[in-house]
Order: sequence, then C-alpha cells, then structure tokens
Amino acid sequence: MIRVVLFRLGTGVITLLLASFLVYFVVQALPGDVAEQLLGQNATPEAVAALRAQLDLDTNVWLRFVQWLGGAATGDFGTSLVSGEPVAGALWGAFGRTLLIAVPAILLGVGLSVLLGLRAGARRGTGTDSGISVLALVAMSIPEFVIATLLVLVFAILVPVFPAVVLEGADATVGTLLSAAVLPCATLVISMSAYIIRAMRSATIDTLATEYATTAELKGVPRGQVLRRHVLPNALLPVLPVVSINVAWLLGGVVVVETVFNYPGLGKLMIDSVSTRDLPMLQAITLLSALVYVISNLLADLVALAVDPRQRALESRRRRPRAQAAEGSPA
Amino acid sequence: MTRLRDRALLRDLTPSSRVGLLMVAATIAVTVLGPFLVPYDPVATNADNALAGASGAHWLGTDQYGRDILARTVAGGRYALLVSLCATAASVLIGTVLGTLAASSGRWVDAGVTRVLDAVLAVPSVLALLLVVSVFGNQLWVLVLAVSIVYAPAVARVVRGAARPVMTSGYVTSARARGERTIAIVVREVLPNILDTIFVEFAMRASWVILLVSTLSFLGFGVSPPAPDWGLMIQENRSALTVAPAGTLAPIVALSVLVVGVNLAADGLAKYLGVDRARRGVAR
Amino acid sequence: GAPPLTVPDVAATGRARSGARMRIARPAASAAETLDPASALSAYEYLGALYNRVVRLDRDGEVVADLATDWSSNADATVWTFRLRDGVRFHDGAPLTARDVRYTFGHISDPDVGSPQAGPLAIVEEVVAVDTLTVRFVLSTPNAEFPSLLTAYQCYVIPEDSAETIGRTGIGTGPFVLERFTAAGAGAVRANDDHFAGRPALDGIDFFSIQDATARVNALLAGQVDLLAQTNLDNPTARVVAGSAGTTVARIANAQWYTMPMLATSEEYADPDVRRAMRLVYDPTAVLDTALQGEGSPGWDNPVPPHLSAWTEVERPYDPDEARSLLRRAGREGFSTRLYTSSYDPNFTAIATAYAEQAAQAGIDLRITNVAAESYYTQVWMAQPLMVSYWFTGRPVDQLLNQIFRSGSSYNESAWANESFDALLDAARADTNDDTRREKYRDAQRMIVEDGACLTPVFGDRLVGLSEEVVGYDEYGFEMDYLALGLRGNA
Amino acid sequence: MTGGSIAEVRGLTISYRAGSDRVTVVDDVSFSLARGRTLGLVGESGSGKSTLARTLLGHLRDGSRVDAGTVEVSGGDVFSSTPEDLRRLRGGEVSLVAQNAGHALTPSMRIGAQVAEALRVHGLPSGGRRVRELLELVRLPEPDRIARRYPHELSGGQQQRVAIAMAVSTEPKVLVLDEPTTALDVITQAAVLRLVDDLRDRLGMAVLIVSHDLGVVSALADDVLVLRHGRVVEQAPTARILTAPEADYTRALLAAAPRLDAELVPREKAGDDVVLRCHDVDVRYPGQSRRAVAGFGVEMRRGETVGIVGESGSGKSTVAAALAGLIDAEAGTASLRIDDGAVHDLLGRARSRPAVVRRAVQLIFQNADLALNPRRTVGDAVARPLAVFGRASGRAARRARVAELFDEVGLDPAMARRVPAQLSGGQRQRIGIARALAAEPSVLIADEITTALDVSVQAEVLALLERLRRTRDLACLFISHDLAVVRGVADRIVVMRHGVVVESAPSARLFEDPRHPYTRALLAAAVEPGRTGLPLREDEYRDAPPDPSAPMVEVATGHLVRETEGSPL
Ligand SMILES: Nc1ncnc2c1ncn2[C@@H]1O[C@H](COP(=O)(O)OP(=O)(O)OP(=O)(O)O)[C@@H](O)[C@H]1O
Ligand SMILES: Nc1ncnc2c1ncn2[C@@H]1O[C@H](COP(=O)(O)OP(=O)(O)OP(=O)(O)O)[C@@H](O)[C@H]1O
Ligand SMILES: [Mg+2]
Ligand SMILES: [Mg+2]
Repeated sequence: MIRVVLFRLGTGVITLLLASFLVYFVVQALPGDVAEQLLGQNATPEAVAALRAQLDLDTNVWLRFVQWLGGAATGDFGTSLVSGEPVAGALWGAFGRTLLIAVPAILLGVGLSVLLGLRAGARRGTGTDSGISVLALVAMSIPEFVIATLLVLVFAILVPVFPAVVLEGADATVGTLLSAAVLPCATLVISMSAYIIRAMRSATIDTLATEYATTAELKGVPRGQVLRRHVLPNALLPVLPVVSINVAWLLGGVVVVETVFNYPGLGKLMIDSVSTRDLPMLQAITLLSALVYVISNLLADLVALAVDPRQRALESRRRRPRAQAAEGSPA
Repeated sequence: MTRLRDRALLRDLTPSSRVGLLMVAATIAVTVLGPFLVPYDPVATNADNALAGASGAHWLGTDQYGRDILARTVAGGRYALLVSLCATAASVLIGTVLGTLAASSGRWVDAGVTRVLDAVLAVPSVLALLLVVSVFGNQLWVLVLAVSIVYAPAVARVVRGAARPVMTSGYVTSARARGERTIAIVVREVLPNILDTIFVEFAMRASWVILLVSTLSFLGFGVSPPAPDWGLMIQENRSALTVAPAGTLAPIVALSVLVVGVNLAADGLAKYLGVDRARRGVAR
Repeated sequence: GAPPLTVPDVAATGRARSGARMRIARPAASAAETLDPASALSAYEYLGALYNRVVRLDRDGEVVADLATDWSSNADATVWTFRLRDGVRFHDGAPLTARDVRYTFGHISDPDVGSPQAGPLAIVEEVVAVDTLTVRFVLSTPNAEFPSLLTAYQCYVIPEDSAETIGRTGIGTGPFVLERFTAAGAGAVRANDDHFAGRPALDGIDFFSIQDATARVNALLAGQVDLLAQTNLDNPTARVVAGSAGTTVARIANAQWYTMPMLATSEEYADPDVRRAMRLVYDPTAVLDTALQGEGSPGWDNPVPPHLSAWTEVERPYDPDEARSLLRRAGREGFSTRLYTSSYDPNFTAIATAYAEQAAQAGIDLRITNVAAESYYTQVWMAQPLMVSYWFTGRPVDQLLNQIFRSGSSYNESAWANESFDALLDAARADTNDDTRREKYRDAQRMIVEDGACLTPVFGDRLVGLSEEVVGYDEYGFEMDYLALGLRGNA
Repeated sequence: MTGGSIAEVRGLTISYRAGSDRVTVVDDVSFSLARGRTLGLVGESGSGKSTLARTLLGHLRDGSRVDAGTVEVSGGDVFSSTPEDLRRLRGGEVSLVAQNAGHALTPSMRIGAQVAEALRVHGLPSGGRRVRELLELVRLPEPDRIARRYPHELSGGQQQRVAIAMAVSTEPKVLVLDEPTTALDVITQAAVLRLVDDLRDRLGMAVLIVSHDLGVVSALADDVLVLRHGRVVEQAPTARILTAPEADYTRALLAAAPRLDAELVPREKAGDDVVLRCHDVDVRYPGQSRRAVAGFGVEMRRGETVGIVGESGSGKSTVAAALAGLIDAEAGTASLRIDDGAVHDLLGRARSRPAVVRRAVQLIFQNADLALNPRRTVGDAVARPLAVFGRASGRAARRARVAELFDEVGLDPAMARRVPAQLSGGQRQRIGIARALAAEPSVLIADEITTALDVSVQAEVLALLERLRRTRDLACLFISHDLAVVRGVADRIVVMRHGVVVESAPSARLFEDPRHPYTRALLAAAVEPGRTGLPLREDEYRDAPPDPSAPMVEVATGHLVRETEGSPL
C-alpha cells in the first residue's frame, strides 16, 4: 500500500516536471514578451526597453527556467514579472479562493450526482430515470458560460439575491466571498454533475446485473439494503476516475466561470497571466494544476483501494498496476 | 461484436438515439442548406434596421448592426461543425496511433508514452488551448491543432485501455506465434477490434469539441467577428439578453440541439456497439 | 428597426447628498499598474482624484488654470513662466512649491521611467524654480502652444523626491486622498477637506477592477456599483442599462477617436493616390450609422475632434467612382488586402466591417482579420499595413498633430512623413499670434485630409453606464469632474 | 422416500422477448421436490436449467415471463405472492447456491458480514457465534479468520462453501444448487459434493442440483430430470437413467461422456522418431518470484499424443506458451527435429525463430472465442498462416487450400465467409484446428481445447483430433485438467502440480497403477456417470507442493514418479 503511494508519487513528480517543461517551452514561443504586453498602445520602443531592463528579461531564458525549477522545489516560485510581487502569495491566495468554490462544488456535486445516478440506475426505465437522465443530458449540452450567464441574470439581476460579481478581487474577505461563491459554485455543480450522474447510473445498472447483486436479492435482502450495501460501493469504482477527472478540471481551469463572475481565483489568474505573458506565474499555475491533477488521481486510486478489497490484494501481490480499472477511464 | 457489419444500424438503434441522429442531421442540413433558405447575408449590416424585433421579414429579428439573426444562427454552426469534425478526427487519429503504439510496445515505450500523455493531461486544457492559440493565431488549422493537443492524450488513454486486452487475446498471441510484425498485428488484429471504441470515442469527443470550440469563441480566442458563430453570437449578445433575447437564445438553442443530438446519437452508438460511454466521464 | 436609443446628453444634475461614497468599477490595466502618473502603466481613474496638473483642458479644449493661476511666455515663445497658486498643500501636509513642479518634469523625462509624455516634452531644455511659486520652462524650440503639452495626464504634479514611493502613496494635491490601493484590485479614496478648489461632493470613492466588460455591466445592473469607468457600452447593452430600473446611461460626446492607419511605408499605401482612393471610397456617415448606430459624429478623415476650437471643416467628397479610377491609374484596381481588427475595443470590428462593405463597392477586397486583444498593439499596430485603432480625444490640437502625425514621432501610427506638414507645425508653434497660429493648424488638417495616411471615419460617443443615483457626472480632458460627482440627495 | 413433496412445479412454460418475438426457454415442465431427496437437472448449455431452477425462488430474468403453469413452495404459488412474502421465501424457505461463487459474493463485503446479513434479513440471530457455527458447518478451517476476509481472499472451493453456508444458514426447506462445482477442480469438486450430501441429510432439505455433467448428477441425485431445449426429455430415478435410459438424447449424452474405465483405443505403436525433446525447462513470468514451471521435461515422437493433466494453475498453459515461443524459458533445453532432419533450438521467442520452426509448432487455444479475431472471417483466419508461411501463393490458391482444410476438419467450406460469432463453439474450435493445420506443423499443442464445450461436441472434436493425428502423423501435446478426456486421446500422460511434473507414464499404466499421491487423489476424486455414490473418502486432498529438485524415479518402463517425502512409490 505504501509502496503503491510512493510509486504513484514518483510518477507524479515526473508528470509535474514534464508538464511544466512543456508549458515553459510553449510560453517561450509566444509572440511578444511581458514588457510589450503590459505597455500595449503605449509601447514606444524606449518604454519597452526600459521595462524590459527593469524586469531583467534579457538574461538567458533557459537559465531562468533552471533557476525557477530550483526555487520551485523549495516552495519559492519567484516573483511575478507583472506585479513584481512574489508569485507564491498571489498563487496561494487565488488557489484558496478557487477552493472556496471548488470544494463545496465537488462535495455537493459528487454527493448529489452519486445519489441521483444511483436512483436513476435503480429505477431504470421509470419516469424518475428518464427525468434524471434528460436533465443530465441537457446540463451537459449547455456550455457553462451559458449556465453562468443565465444564473446571473436570474439570481443577481432579476431577483437580486446574490452578487453578480466579486468586486474586491484579491482583497475580498471570506465573508463577502461566501455569498459571491454561491452562483459560481452552482454553475460548477450543474456542469460537472451531469457526467457523474451518467457514469453512476450506468455503473449502477451494471452492478445490479451482477450475480452478487442478484444473489443478495435472492437471499431475501430488501431492495434498499441491496442498493446500499451491495451495489453502491461496487458501482462507485468505475465512477471514481470520472470524479477525479472532473475534480482536476474543476480546480485547474474554472476559467470561464471565474471570468463571468470576476471571481479572483486560479482560472482568472491564469487567463490574466497568459495575456500578460507572466511566465513565472504561468509556470507556478501549471505546476499547481498538475499537482492537483496528480493528487486527485492518486486520491481516486486510494479511494478505489479503500472501496475495493480486490485491488488492495492486487496491489500488494503483484506490481501489475490497476491498469484495467484506470484504462476505461476518460481523458 | 461484429454488429456494425451485419445489421442495419438504424433499425437497431434505440428511439432516443434515433431522435439524436435526427437532431444532428437536421442541424447539419440547416447549416449546409440554410444560406439558401434564408434570404439574408449573415454578415450584411443594415443601419436602418438594427435591433428590430421578430417580424415577417426577419423571423428572429435583427441584431445591433441590423444583421438577420436567423441567417446568422443558421450559418453559425458551420464553423463549429467544421472545426469539431476536423479536430475530433485529428484527435481520434492521433490518439489511436499513440494508444495502439503504447499498447503494442514494450514496457518502457509504453511507460514513456503514458508519462508524456499524462503530462499533457495535467496541463489545464484551457491553458493549453490559450497557449496554442496565442502562439499561432486563431486560424482554423490552429484551433484544430489546439483541440487535438488537448484531446488526443485522452483518446490515446482510452484506446490504449481498449487495445491492451486485445493484445493478450488468443488471436494476437497466435499472430505473434506466427512471428508477424507488430504493425501487421496492430492493423490486422487489433484495430478492427477497437474500432467500436474508436467510433464511440469519436462521437463522444465531437460533442465536447463543439462545446469547447464555442467556449473558445466565448473567451475571444475562437472565430473572428463578424463571422457568424454560435459561441461568438452568445458572447456578443449576452449582455443584451433582456432587450434582444433572440440574438442570444437562438444560438444557445441551436448549439444545445446539436450537442444533445450528438450525445444521444453517441449513446445509441455506444449501446449498439457495446462500449460504455457514460463511464468515460469528461475531459474538457 | 428599433426605436432610436435615447440617452440624455449630459448626466443628471441635482443636489448631491453629503456623506456619500460612490462605487466605481473599472478595467484594470494590469497587475503592474501604479499610481505614478508619469508611468505608462498608471491606474488612470485614480489620477484625477489624487493629483492636479499645472494647467488642464476645459470641455472646449482650451487650456485653463489648475495649479497655476497664470502663465506667460517671452516674445518668441521659448521661455514659459507659470505662477502657482498659493497655499496649496499636498495630502501629507507639505506645501506645493515650484521645486515640486521641477521635480515632476524631471521625473517624466527620466528615461528609466519610460513615460509616453517624455517625447513631446523633449523640447524642454530646463525647468527652473524661480521662487517658491514661480516656475520657468526653457524650450529648445519656440512653442506657442506649450501649455497644452502640460495638460497630458502624465503631467500630474507629484511631491519632490517621491519617485520611489509615489506609485503606492498617491500623494498629490487632488480633491481626494488615497485610502488604499491594490494593483489590478480594489482601492479607495476619501475627500480632501483641504482642497484648494473646495471639498468634493462625495465623501469617498471605492474603486473595483472588473476585467470582463459584461461582468462590469452585470455589476452595475445588480446594483453592486454606481458607475462604469472606461467602459464604452455597445448599443444594445446601453439599451439594457438605460431600460433597467435604477440604472441609466450618460453620453460623452465624441470621446473615442477611431482611426484606420494605412502604413505609409508599406507597399500597399506608399502611393498617395491609393490612400486617396481609400478615402474617397467610403462615406463616414454610413460607417457611423452601421457601426455605431449613429452615436457619434462622422470624421471625414480629419483627426481633430469637432468640439475643439481649432477644428475646421475640410471638404472631402464621397466618390467611389473617382476612387475606382484612381486605383485603376495606380494599377491597383480590385486589390485585395487584410484589414486587421481585434476585440480590444468593441467597435473595431463593426467599423472595419462597415468600411469593408463600402470598399467592396469600389472593388476593393478587404479581408477582415481578427487578432487576439493582447497581441493587437504589439503585433499588428504599426506593423501591418491596415488596421483599426483608436485614441481618446482630449489631446490639445498641438499635441495631437505633433504626437500622431509628425514624421518620426513614436506614436505616428501610419508612419506618414510629410516635410511641409512638419514645417507647418513648426511654424505654428513659433507663431505667437493666436489667430494666424490657429489658421496654420487648420492648414495642417487640410493637409492630412489631402495626403495623410490615416483614415478617420468616426468619432464615437462614449456611452457610460451609471446608476440613476449619480449626479454631476462629467468627463473631459482625460479626467472626471471629481468635484461635482456625487450621489443624489434625499430630497 | 424421506418425506412428502415441498415444492411442486406444474406445467411451467417460460418465454422471453427477443425483438418482436417470444422465445420459449422452458416448455411445459413439471416436477416435484421432496424432503431429504435430491433431484438432478441435466442438459446441454442453454437448455433452460438455470431458468428453471431460479423459478423456485420466484426469480425471472429481465424480459422473461411465465406463460403457463405454477411453482408452489409449501403450498403457496411463488409467482402470485406479495413482494414481502417473496422476500421471505427467498433465502428463508428456498435458498440458492449460484453457479460461480466467486461472482455471487459481494466483493466489497467481508465474508462474516455477508453470512450475518443472510440471517438478519430473516430475523434470525446473526451474532458472530452463529456465523462461526455456520462456517464450521461447511468445514471451513479457522472460521473466525475466514469471517474477517473478503471473498477474493478465499479459494474457489472455499468461496463455494461460504455460498453454501449462507444458503443453509436459515435452514431452508429447499436448496437449489446451480452448477455448484463447474468452476472447481476435481478434488475440490468432490469435497463440495460430499458437503452438500451431508447437509441434506442433517437438515432434511429437498435439494435441486443443476449440472451439465452427468457424473456430478449421478454422484448426488436420487432422481434425474433431463432437459433439452426447455423440454423434459426424460425423468427417472438415477440408477435407471444411467443403466436403462429410454430417450435417445439421454443415451447419446451418456455415450459421449468420457470414461475413466473406457476401453483404450488400440493404437499402432508410435515411431521412435523423436520430434521434440525438452529437459529441465524453467519458466518464470516477468517480475514473479516463483517459477511457473520448474524442471519440466518431455519427449514426443511422431504420431504420438502426450497428455498433460493437472489442476488449474499447475503450469500447463505455461509449458505450451514456452514451446510455442510466446514466453522465454529461464533455463533448460528444448529441441525440435523437423522433417528434413535438421534440429532446432526451441526456447527462443517466436520472433527470433526461423520460419520453419514457427511453422512446425502450432498452438490451438483453450478458448476458441478468444482465439479467433471476432472482426475477421474465419476463412481469413485460416488463410493467414498460408500467406505467412508461403504455403499457398495467390488468392485463388489460398481459397482452394482453405476449402480443403475446412473439409478436413469437417466444416462446410461455405462457412469461410462467416465471422466467429456466427459459429457454434464446436465449430469455432474446428476453425482453430484448421488454422493450426494450415501451417502444416509437425507438432500440435492443444491447450484445453474442449473445456468450454458440451460433452457431445467435445466427443466430436476429440474424434477429429484423433483422426488428424493418424492421417497426418502428428506429434500432439494435449493439455487438459480432465483425466477422463486425456485417457481417451493420449498415449502417454504427464501429471503436473505447482509447475512440477509429479508423474509421467503410458496412459494404461497410469490408470492401472498410479503411484504419486496426487495422481491417486485425482483419480479418486473423479466423478463419472455410473459411478454412483460420492468420490474421494478424505475430506480434501492436501499436501506440500512438490519439490522440483527431488529425483524422478522410474518405477517401470516409461513410468516415472517424482520422489515425495513420506510416501512410498
Ligand atoms: N431474459 C432473457 N433474455 C435473453 N435471453 C434469455 C433470457 N432468459 C433466458 N434466455 C436464454 O434462454 C436460454 C436458457 O438459459 P439458461 O441460463 O436457463 O440455460 P442453462 O441451461 O442454465 O445454460 P448453462 O448450462 O449455459 O448455464 C439461454 O439461451 C439464454 O440465453
Ligand atoms: N501472464 C502471467 N503473469 C504472471 N503469472 C502468470 C501469468 N500467467 C500465468 N501465471 C501464473 O503461472 C502459473 C501457471 O499458470 P498456467 O496458466 O500455466 O496454469 P494452467 O495449468 O494452464 O491453469 P488452467 O488450468 O487454469 O489453465 C499460475 O500460478 C499463474 O498464476
Ligand atoms: Mg445455467
Ligand atoms: Mg491454462
């Protein structure tokens, strides 16, 4: 078990390194540099040169990458080329605020969709099932920027219960963020749940068709108990990768939602950093998102190990990875 | 398993997937034929007739530049469809090559390919898209490339997952015992057996790509105005949703009909081919 | 079509209530923005609240007193002397002196600062603090319009020796005192009770940054803010804002000056006949109608905004047939090229489209090419032969012509070079007679319309979204009227 | 007769919907179950046995329905009882032991919890004591430890015992066993059958046992019901069915079943011509610490069939894979002599072998379903070796050769255009054989090629193999876990256990005079039709894994036995 975690962490580190290298490589190829981007229409050659010198942009880029990497290993992500402030502060702040919408969205979204999916699967073919399935289908067919726009229109403008945007940006207190987080969170829940509901429904149907579910029923176990004790844990297994993909997506790129709500999170920071070519910031964001990706995959693995005793045995006996379980997974 | 070949596809599809196919077919037909049906140029402006409400002449009214909203909606799917088709095809193609390569190679090549794919997947997809579009501009081929970069690794993983059990099957074993080359084995024995997975992957990715392309347009990285495009129309008109609702709602409805249709059709195809699609989750 | 948009020409007037705080949403320049007025990255909305200039522009583009009470020059306009207002104090209590003014202009010319105004002020050879309240500018060349150069928004006066800290402290002499400021974030100012022109109507202003324009509008509609700064509402959005309870729209006439520079050094537009054809081919009123729904005035390729007193009407026919024959003569009939636009400003693409539609009638095929907003001014501006661009009006005529049309100027976006035009500008500057000088500026305008490389299709009104509570809103000469701005009184 | 009837099935007809038609799976079947007696239900795969058995619990598969007839348990009609009554019936009065216990136990729940649940839902005391008692009842060792384990941590036999413990926990009146031993090896099977028999006597249940294996039924059942296409073919006391079957179908079933005591086919002596010889072959799967095969050796002559038997996991397939070049041997020697007299090494990977060698050794796979590419026609499958080994050049020539091969394995050449899904299991296996023959091999390796087939089909395939051996003079390595099957085809038999050969002898000798305790246990545990009464007196065969370094002792000509501690040879 510990070996598994260590092995996963090892490959995770490789993934992180590769990912930040890829991004660095691409950002190098971007037209224009941070000085030009910042100055825009004011970009007279003299101003650009002055800013460039001020930002120390003329040292070797690869040297900067290596230095950056060294720093990152010790938790120092360098200073932002744009604000001149340490990257770490802005990064963790934005990440924390993204967590504020992402964590409730994940808990609510996963919990709710697992229940709905289980219900739809258990009542396959009934009105409940069709209702849930159609809702899920519609939710996954509407782009999230549309969902967000409609939510703002209804709940911030027509019936002003929640704020339409976050005004204070990075200075916002947790108190103001709490009410501002409701609509972004709802958008995320809606657009994420659809996929989990569908996965859960289909896993439930499959699990109900297994021989052990039938056996439990033929043992005289009441239906509800069959679902809870025999079906749910096993149906959850194939859904876990779907959940982990969604979690990684959610934490890594809630760009659209944060743009619409002017929410000062990681996604907004990312968009801003791309447009200003703030390389150290982008590198740090990439690293953090990749870390979230790796960790959420790892967590899904661990949950799978916890839910499925078979995998525990598999893992400790052979080094054959849980290939099969993961392969069917998305993305 | 060999169902694609020996049964009439349409007859065996579920009613809902038939509805889905119908929705897709209708969208495509309208998109292709639309310009011949709607007597307005989707980009022609008309200062005298801006923001007109629905009327006999303009069924859905006009936008702020006096362009006919119906004409724009009808033409607005072209780009999305074209990009989605190309990008989906490209990512499925690249993903299939990488996936089968990983599945059919030794441990080290497999591990190497898997790591790199994982690294690409670990970069948030929107970031990857923005970077590629920022480097190369927003021409069609760039979008196709960008979307392929984002989705090919995901496809590759699925294909690898589907190909691996095939690699250990008796018929591959027997081909190996005959001493056949890996390429021949992949092409003759493996590919035909993962085609169903690939088909479903194609249908499923298509629906995501449509959403993704519209999201890119929304973020200002997709189609260039004044070209009609659903994502762009929504972005352009959304703040005026209350005074000129048709400009926003028409593209939303069109987009959703297409995506719902693709999803339903893909569901049907998946059920028909025996590949579980809902399990695949999402990669955006 | 829809009924025309009805927007009041001026914002509501009325008694402002005391003790009110206003909330203003603005797009942030970037996380690098600063309160240093000289910098190219200054947080523009704060400047007018925090600082004063030596002189400023009034609504008609005339130079009027601000920190200076009066000014004069020697006979050939090479030495200018300004007399400063007595008893003005900075927010930290220090009195304003001539040394502060001298320091401010030294700071602007510092090459490390990279101030955009450094170029126009290069003619200043020396700034002398004659006594506590007298400051003298010695110029290398005569300039009868020199005071207008000091009205630029980079020329706000900062305290002596504050270069290091001014970006954060914002200590000026303005009607408001800085409470807090975060680059690209929120900030606040409070009323300066000690202001020389009287206390502002508001007790304070909260500034918020909202990058996405639609999000900004949503914040206004949801009642989270009272005013949208630097936000030109498009027509349908203006209708929504005007039509929603609690919000309204104010019009700043001709605030946006749209141009389409044709790069004179490019193969396409080196030939003056081709440039002329590009002008004759379109009717600016049609562009105004389709692209801006008539909200503004037609430019007829004269870059001087109509409300400036130096403006003159230049006859320029709309004659596509003549354009066609000019092109035929130049061997460029039916030529095809790209016209670049971007979402940098919401009207760029509409203007490009409207222009391209008309050009098509004379057989010119313009392919509209959209470029990402971030790289527009770095990759396209002054690099591609034809694009849409814009400036804020509010520059005095001398600066406008010298900065954007003089050959070799770093803002000369069309790279147009015309020696007699440059000579004419020099002559105007040297001409201390107001009437004849104004005539020279009129000649310069004619020259631009005849030979120039910039199309000026329209001046656009800026439609500003604000709450119905807002009174006394006005904006000209690169700043809001911060003294009058207020929220409606209870009665 | 021990008691009166508890369950009555009368005129039962069940059909399911297939497209727009209904297909009848059970057609007018009647029988009754009596206390203390066992009814055996036999029939080929798909004949409706499971469907019928499960109706006793009021269970129908999705899409199925009862068209006519009744199922009564203790006087009540199960199909018209309320859901709550049905729930009480299930597990309370009628219990089911499903076909594959490995699949029937919920993988995420501990054994103890599953047993306790069966008790609790019927309102019975479900404490740890009772659970232990039940696990002891089915003779599981260390019941407390077992109760804390998860299903996958038990062997197949143990899982089946747990399933039985769960089924009998409520002391039901009827116990339904659906092929309870199909997934088990003979030795475990014997033990499970004993257990069922004991429990029936102790708890006085009526037992319905479903099997396609006449041997199992005859070991346990008092009466037998033969089912075919959902209809009752014959129903009679076991002894009568076995000795004086009335229906032709029953007779055919009996005839097709391989027997341990069958007359050995007299064979012409195999030549002295050794084609394949291997010694001390060790095989290890990558990353494994244990060798899957250790010190394996065999010699095969032209025209000779060597059988390999052994329980699951004993390394039989590994030997086949190593000889076919699909896995590297770690040590040992193997050589192959081909027609031209050249001798080739046979331990390298297929890819590095010369084409002649690859051609000379052909493998037929265990599972015909998986051995054929479902997306290519079977004609393609057979033509492929022709192309690869240059046995026929040109499309027409290949097609003609394929037709010949089809003919040779007894298939209509017109079938060449079909895909595997359109063939029956037996036909698919014939294609596998044809594909191997296409290469014109000198050694054929057949890995459990009949395991998945019904007895009658199995008999046909075996006959085909035997014919080919004769006509083509092939050396054949025949792998099976079923002694009776091997006896029918092999000249010599090699018994393997834990990757080690424990005994090797000519077929006749092995059956007459088995020396190794494991071989004896295998023989004792075997069931076959006609052998009434239960096999294998001991509870379960257990011994230490054989030691590959112990010497093989030749006890008679060609009869070698691995020396084992404490047991005389
Ligand atoms: N609801 C159903 N849908 C589809 N097919 C069904 C259904 N019910 C039964 N069948 C078919 O009916 C036949 C009888 O099935 P059943 O499982 O009873 O056979 P069996 O004798 O137990 O076979 P085996 O020995 O393989 O277990 C099979 O061909 C099965 O596929
Ligand atoms: N690919 C593999 N990797 C690791 N170990 C394996 C592999 N295949 C088989 N084994 C192990 O090797 C041993 C021998 O397996 P083998 O398949 O040869 O047995 P078998 O006698 O053919 O069994 P069966 O009757 O079930 O087919 C077993 O312990 C098995 O677990
Ligand atoms: Mg069965
Ligand atoms: Mg085997």
